[in-house]
Amino acid sequence: MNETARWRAEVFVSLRPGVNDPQGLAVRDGLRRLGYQEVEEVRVGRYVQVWLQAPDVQTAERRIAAMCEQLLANPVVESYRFVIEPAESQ
Amino acid sequence: MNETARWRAEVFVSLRPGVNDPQGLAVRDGLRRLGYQEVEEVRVGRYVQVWLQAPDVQTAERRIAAMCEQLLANPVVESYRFVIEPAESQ
Amino acid sequence: MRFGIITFPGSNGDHDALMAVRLGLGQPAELVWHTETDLSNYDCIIIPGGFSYGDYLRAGAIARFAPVMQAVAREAEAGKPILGICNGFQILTEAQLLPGALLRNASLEFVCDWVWVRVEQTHTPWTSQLARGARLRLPIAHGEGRYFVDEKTLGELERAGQIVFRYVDAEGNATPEANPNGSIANIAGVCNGRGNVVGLMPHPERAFDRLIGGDDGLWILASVLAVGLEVVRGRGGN
Amino acid sequence: MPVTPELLREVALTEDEYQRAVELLGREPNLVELGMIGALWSEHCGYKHSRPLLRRLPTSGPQVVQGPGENAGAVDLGDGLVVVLKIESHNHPSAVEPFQGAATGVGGIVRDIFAMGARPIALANSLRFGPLEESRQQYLFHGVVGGIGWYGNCLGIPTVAGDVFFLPEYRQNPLVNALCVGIAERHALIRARASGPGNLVVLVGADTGRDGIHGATFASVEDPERSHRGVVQVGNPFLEKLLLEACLEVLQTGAVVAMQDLGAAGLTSASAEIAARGGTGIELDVAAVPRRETGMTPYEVMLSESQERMLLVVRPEGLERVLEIFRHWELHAVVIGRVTDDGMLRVLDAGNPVAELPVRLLTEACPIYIRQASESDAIRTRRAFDPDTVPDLSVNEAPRALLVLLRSPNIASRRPIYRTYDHTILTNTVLPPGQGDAAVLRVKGHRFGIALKTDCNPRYCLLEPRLGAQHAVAEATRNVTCVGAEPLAITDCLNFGNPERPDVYYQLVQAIEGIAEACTVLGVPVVSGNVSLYNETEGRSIPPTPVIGVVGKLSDVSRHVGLGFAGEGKVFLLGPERATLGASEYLACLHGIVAGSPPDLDLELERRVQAMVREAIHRGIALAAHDCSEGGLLVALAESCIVGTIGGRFRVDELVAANGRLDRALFGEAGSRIIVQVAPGAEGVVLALAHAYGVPAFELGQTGGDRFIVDGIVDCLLDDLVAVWRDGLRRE
Ligand SMILES: Nc1ncnc2c1ncn2[C@@H]1O[C@H](COP(=O)(O)OP(=O)(O)O)[C@@H](O)[C@H]1O
Ligand SMILES: [Mg+2]
Repeated sequence: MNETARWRAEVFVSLRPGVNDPQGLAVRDGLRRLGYQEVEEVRVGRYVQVWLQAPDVQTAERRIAAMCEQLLANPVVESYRFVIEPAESQ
Repeated sequence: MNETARWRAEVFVSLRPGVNDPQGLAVRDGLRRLGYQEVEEVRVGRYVQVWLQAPDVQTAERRIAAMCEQLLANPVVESYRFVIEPAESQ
Repeated sequence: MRFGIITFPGSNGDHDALMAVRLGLGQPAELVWHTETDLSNYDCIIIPGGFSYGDYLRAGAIARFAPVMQAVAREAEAGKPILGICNGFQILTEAQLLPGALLRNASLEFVCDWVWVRVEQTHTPWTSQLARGARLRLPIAHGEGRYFVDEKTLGELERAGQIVFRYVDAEGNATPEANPNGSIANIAGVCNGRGNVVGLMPHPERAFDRLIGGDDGLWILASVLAVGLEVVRGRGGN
Repeated sequence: MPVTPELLREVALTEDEYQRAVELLGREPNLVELGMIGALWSEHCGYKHSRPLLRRLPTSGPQVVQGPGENAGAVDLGDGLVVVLKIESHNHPSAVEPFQGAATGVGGIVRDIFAMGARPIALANSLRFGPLEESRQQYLFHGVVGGIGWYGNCLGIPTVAGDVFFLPEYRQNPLVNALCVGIAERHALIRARASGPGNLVVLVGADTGRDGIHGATFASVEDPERSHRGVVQVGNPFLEKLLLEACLEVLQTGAVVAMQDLGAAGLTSASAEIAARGGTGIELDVAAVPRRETGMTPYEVMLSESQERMLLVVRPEGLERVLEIFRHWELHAVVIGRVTDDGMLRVLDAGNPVAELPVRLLTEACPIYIRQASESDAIRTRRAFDPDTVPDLSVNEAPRALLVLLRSPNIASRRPIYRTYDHTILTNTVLPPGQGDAAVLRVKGHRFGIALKTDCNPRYCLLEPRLGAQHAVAEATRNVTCVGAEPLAITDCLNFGNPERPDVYYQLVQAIEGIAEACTVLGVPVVSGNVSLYNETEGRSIPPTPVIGVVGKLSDVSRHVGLGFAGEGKVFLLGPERATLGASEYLACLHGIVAGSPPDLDLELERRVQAMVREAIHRGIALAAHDCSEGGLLVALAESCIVGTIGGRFRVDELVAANGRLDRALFGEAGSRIIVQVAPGAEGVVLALAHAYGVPAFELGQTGGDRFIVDGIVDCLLDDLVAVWRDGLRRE
C-alpha cells in the first residue's frame, strides 16, 4: 500500500429483531426500577471501533463489510451497520 | 404523560482511553490473522438502543443522559455518547 | 455473631457463604432478600458471589440499585463489617462504596482455579487475625475480575493502606504470572478508607474445609469474630 | 387445506406418515394439528428409529428408583436420598451458533433435573470436534466451551467432568452432549404425569417468542447449517436460576401434581407428554400464553421452543400459593389450561378451537421404523488393516513419540477447558476435573459421596461399533472406579448419522447391543438417555458416538484417590499385559492411520479389575489409580507423574517381550487396564488381592524424583513432559 489514508469505522452490532435479548430485558427492567418508566424496550449490542489504513473510503467500506461478515458479527443471529470517517493519522 | 412521542436513543459506550481493552486487542489480532493486515487498532464497547416515550427531544435527551450516568456507563472506566431520533410509534 | 448474607436475583454464592459461616465457623447466618431495607439485626454483612441480574451490562451494575443497597450504604457508614466477595465486590465498586472498577479478565476467559493471595493490611475487621504478609490459598471463579483504578488513585490507595490482598505465587511474590486476571498491581482485594468494607475476588467462603481443597478462607471469616468480641467487650460484656 | 409435498416437508412428515395420521384421526388434520403431529412424530420426540432398539438396554436393578421414561432417571443413594441424572445432546444448534447452542443445551438438561424435584449439583459435558488445527474448529471449540461455561457458571452449578475428542469426521457436525446430576429426597421426587381432571396447567418462565419453531424436526434433518439459519436461540441463565429456585420452592407446597420442562416442540410436546403419562387429556388456550413478540399464530405458540419455560400441573386450591412464590422470584406464571379426562389435547385461541388431537395419537401412534442394517465395506476393510505392517518404533524414537502423544489434543491437559468452568461452587467438589479419572462430590451431611464421568472413544466405535460401545461403558465405569466409587447407573447419549442408511442403522443396532452387553456384565443399569440422529452433512456422517455418562457412589467420600501419584510408592499395572495398536491414538498420531481392530474386551475381567481396584482404594492400600486409555501405558504413567508432580523410574521389558513390539508395549491400547500406586508396605497385599480377583498384575517401578525414567527407553525431566502436555489444547 503506497498511498493510503487512515480511517475510523464505527460498527454497530445488534441482535436481529425477534431474537431473544435477555440482556436488553434485564437492562429495561433495571431502568424501570430506577424510575425510568418511560422506557419501552432496550436492546444491547456491541460497538466496535476499527482504525484502519485504506487508499480510499470505498476500499475501507468494502473491507469493513467483509470483517463484519467474517468476524465482527455472527450473521445467524446478529445484524450490523457501520459508518466510516477519516481518522487523523497517527 | 399525556402528549408524548416515541424516541429511539442509540447509546455508544466505550472504555476510556488509557483503560486496557484486551477484547479490542483480541479482535484486532483475529482480524489480522484473517488477512486484514491494514487494521491498526480496535476497541470494543457497548451499543445500547433504548426506545422511550418523551414529550419532546430535549426531555428525551435529558432522560437518556441520566440513564447513562446512573446505569448504562460506569464513569470510573467508561465514556458514552448518544444520538436520539424519533421512532415510529408501535 | 449474626451474619446477614444478601441474596439478589441471580446470586449463586449465597448458599456457600451460609454454609461456610454455619458449618465452618459455627455461627448463625441468614439469607437476606434484596428487597429488605433494614440490616440493623446483623453484626456483619456478606455480599456473596454470583451473577446478580445475570451480570448483564456490567457485573454488579443493576444490583447496586436494589433496595437493600441503601441499607448496606448506611451500615457501611456506621462502621459495620461488610465483606463483598466476587460479584459482591463488583457490586460494592459499582455502588462506589469501594474504589475502582472490575473489568473483563485480560484473558477474556472465565477463570476457575486456586490462587495464593498475600495479606497486605490487617487493620480491617476481615483481616484482623492475620499477619501482614501471610499467604492464603483460595479459589477464584470469575470472568470480570480485573481490578482497575487510575495511577493517581492507585497511589492514594497504597498510601492510605486500602490494598488488602494481592495475588502472589507460592513463595509470596506478586509476579505477573501469579496474576490470574490482569488486575492492576496484582490487586485481589481492597477496603474503603475506614477499613470496615472489604471486597475481594477470591472466595474465602469456598475454602472452609480440607475435604474440598482447603480451609484458609476461614481465617478471613473468623477474623470478624474477634472484632465482634471486642464490640461485645466494649458494650461492657466480659 | 391442500396438503402439498412442500407442506409435508415443512412439517417433516412423509406421505405415508401423513396417511397414517389421517387414518387414525378419521379426518384431515388442520395446519396447526399437522405441525403438532410433525413435531411429535419427529425422530427427536418420537424416537421412531431407536425406540425398539432401546428396549434391549437393561434398565432395572435394586438401586433404580426411576428408569427411562421420565424427565430423568433416579437411583437410590441411601439415607433417603436419590441421585437424578440425564444427558442430552445439543449438536445441531451448536453447529450453527456454537456459543448459544451449547449454552441452551446446558439450560435444557438442568431443567430436566429440577423438573424431577431434584436440586442440580453438578454438570458434565462430552464434546467432539474436527481437527483443532483448523481455524473453524477452533471457533467451534471456543464457542462451545464458552457457552457451556457461561450458562453453568451463571447458574452456579459446578461443571466437574467430561471428555473431548477431535476427529476429522466431526468437522461439519460437532457434538455437544451435556449431563446434569441432581439430588432429591426420595419421597419428594415428582413425576411428569398430569393427573386429576380439573387441575390447572400453569406456564412459568420466559415469554414465548418465535424461537426455534420446528427445532425438533430441525434436529432430525441433515445439514442444519444450510437449511435452518435463524432458529438459533439466546439463552438466559439468569432467568433459569430464578426458575430453578422458584420451582424447587413451589414443590414444597404440595400443590404441584406434575412438572415438565419445555424443550423440543415446546408446549405441544410438554403438554402431550404429561397428559400421556397421566392417562388424561389437556385443554389449553394459547391466548393466555405471554408473548415476547406480537402477531404470533397459535401454530407458532404451540411449536415455539423458547427457552427457560416450565409447565406445571397445580391443584386449584394451591394455585394462589404457587403464583405467590413465582411472583416473589419475579417470574411470569399464568394458568393456560386444565387437565381433562377425555384423552384429548385440545388447543383454543381465546376460546375458539384451533386443534384437537388424541394424546395417544401424538405420543404412542408415532410410526416405528425397523431398517435394513448392513456394515459398510469401507469400514470392514479398514478394520482388516494389520497394524503389524507398520515398522516398529526404535528405542531412540520412543521419547519423541511420547511427546507427540502428550501434545495430541486427544490426550493433552484439559485444563484450558475446565479452568473456564466454575467447578468449586456449591462447595462439594472433592476431586475437581483433572485430579481424578472421575469427579468426586460430597453430599453435605452424609458420609457417602458421588463420582461422575463421561466417555466414548469414537475411533473404536467407528471401526467396530459393538466393541466400541462396550469400551465406552467399560471406560466410563472404570474411570468412576478409579476414584474409589461403585458405578450406580448410566445415562447414555446416542449420537449417530442418518438411520435410514443401512450402514448407519447397523452402527446404531450394534452400539446398542454393545452397551446392553457391557451393562449386563458390569451390573450397571441405564436409567436415562437421549438419541441424536442425522448428524451428517452431505452424506458424510459422524462416527457412531454412544456417549456414556456414569454416576457412582463412594460409601465413604473421604476414601477416594486421584490419578496423580501421591509421593513415593510402587506402581503396578493391573489388567491384561497385551495391548493393541489397531484404532489407537498412536497409529493416528505417529502414522496418520485410523484403522485396524480396536482392542478386544473381556467384560468378565473388566468387572474383576474394577472390583479389585475399588477394594484396594477402600482399604487404603491404593494411593492413586489411573485408567490406561488413549496413548496406552506410557501416556498413563506420564499423566500420573505430571498430575502428582513427582517423577518415577519404571521398567517395561517384560511387557515389551509379551507384546512382541516396542510400540505396542508402550503405546498400544487395551481395556481393563488400571495403574495403581500402592502404599509402601502393602505391595504384598495388592498382589494377593490381584490373585484373589484373578487379575493379572505387573510391577512397573517406583515413583520419586523429578525425572521420568523408563529403563533403557526414556530419561527426561518431568517438566519437559509437562511443557508439551499442558499446551496441547492451545492453538492460536
Ligand atoms: N469437556 C470437559 N469438561 C470438563 N472436564 C473435562 C472435559 N473433558 C475432560 N475433562 C476432565 O479432564 C480430565 C481428563 O479427561 P479424559 O482425558 O477424558 O480422561 P480419561 O482419558 O481418563 O478418560 C478428567 O478429569 C475430565 O473429567
Ligand atoms: Mg484421556
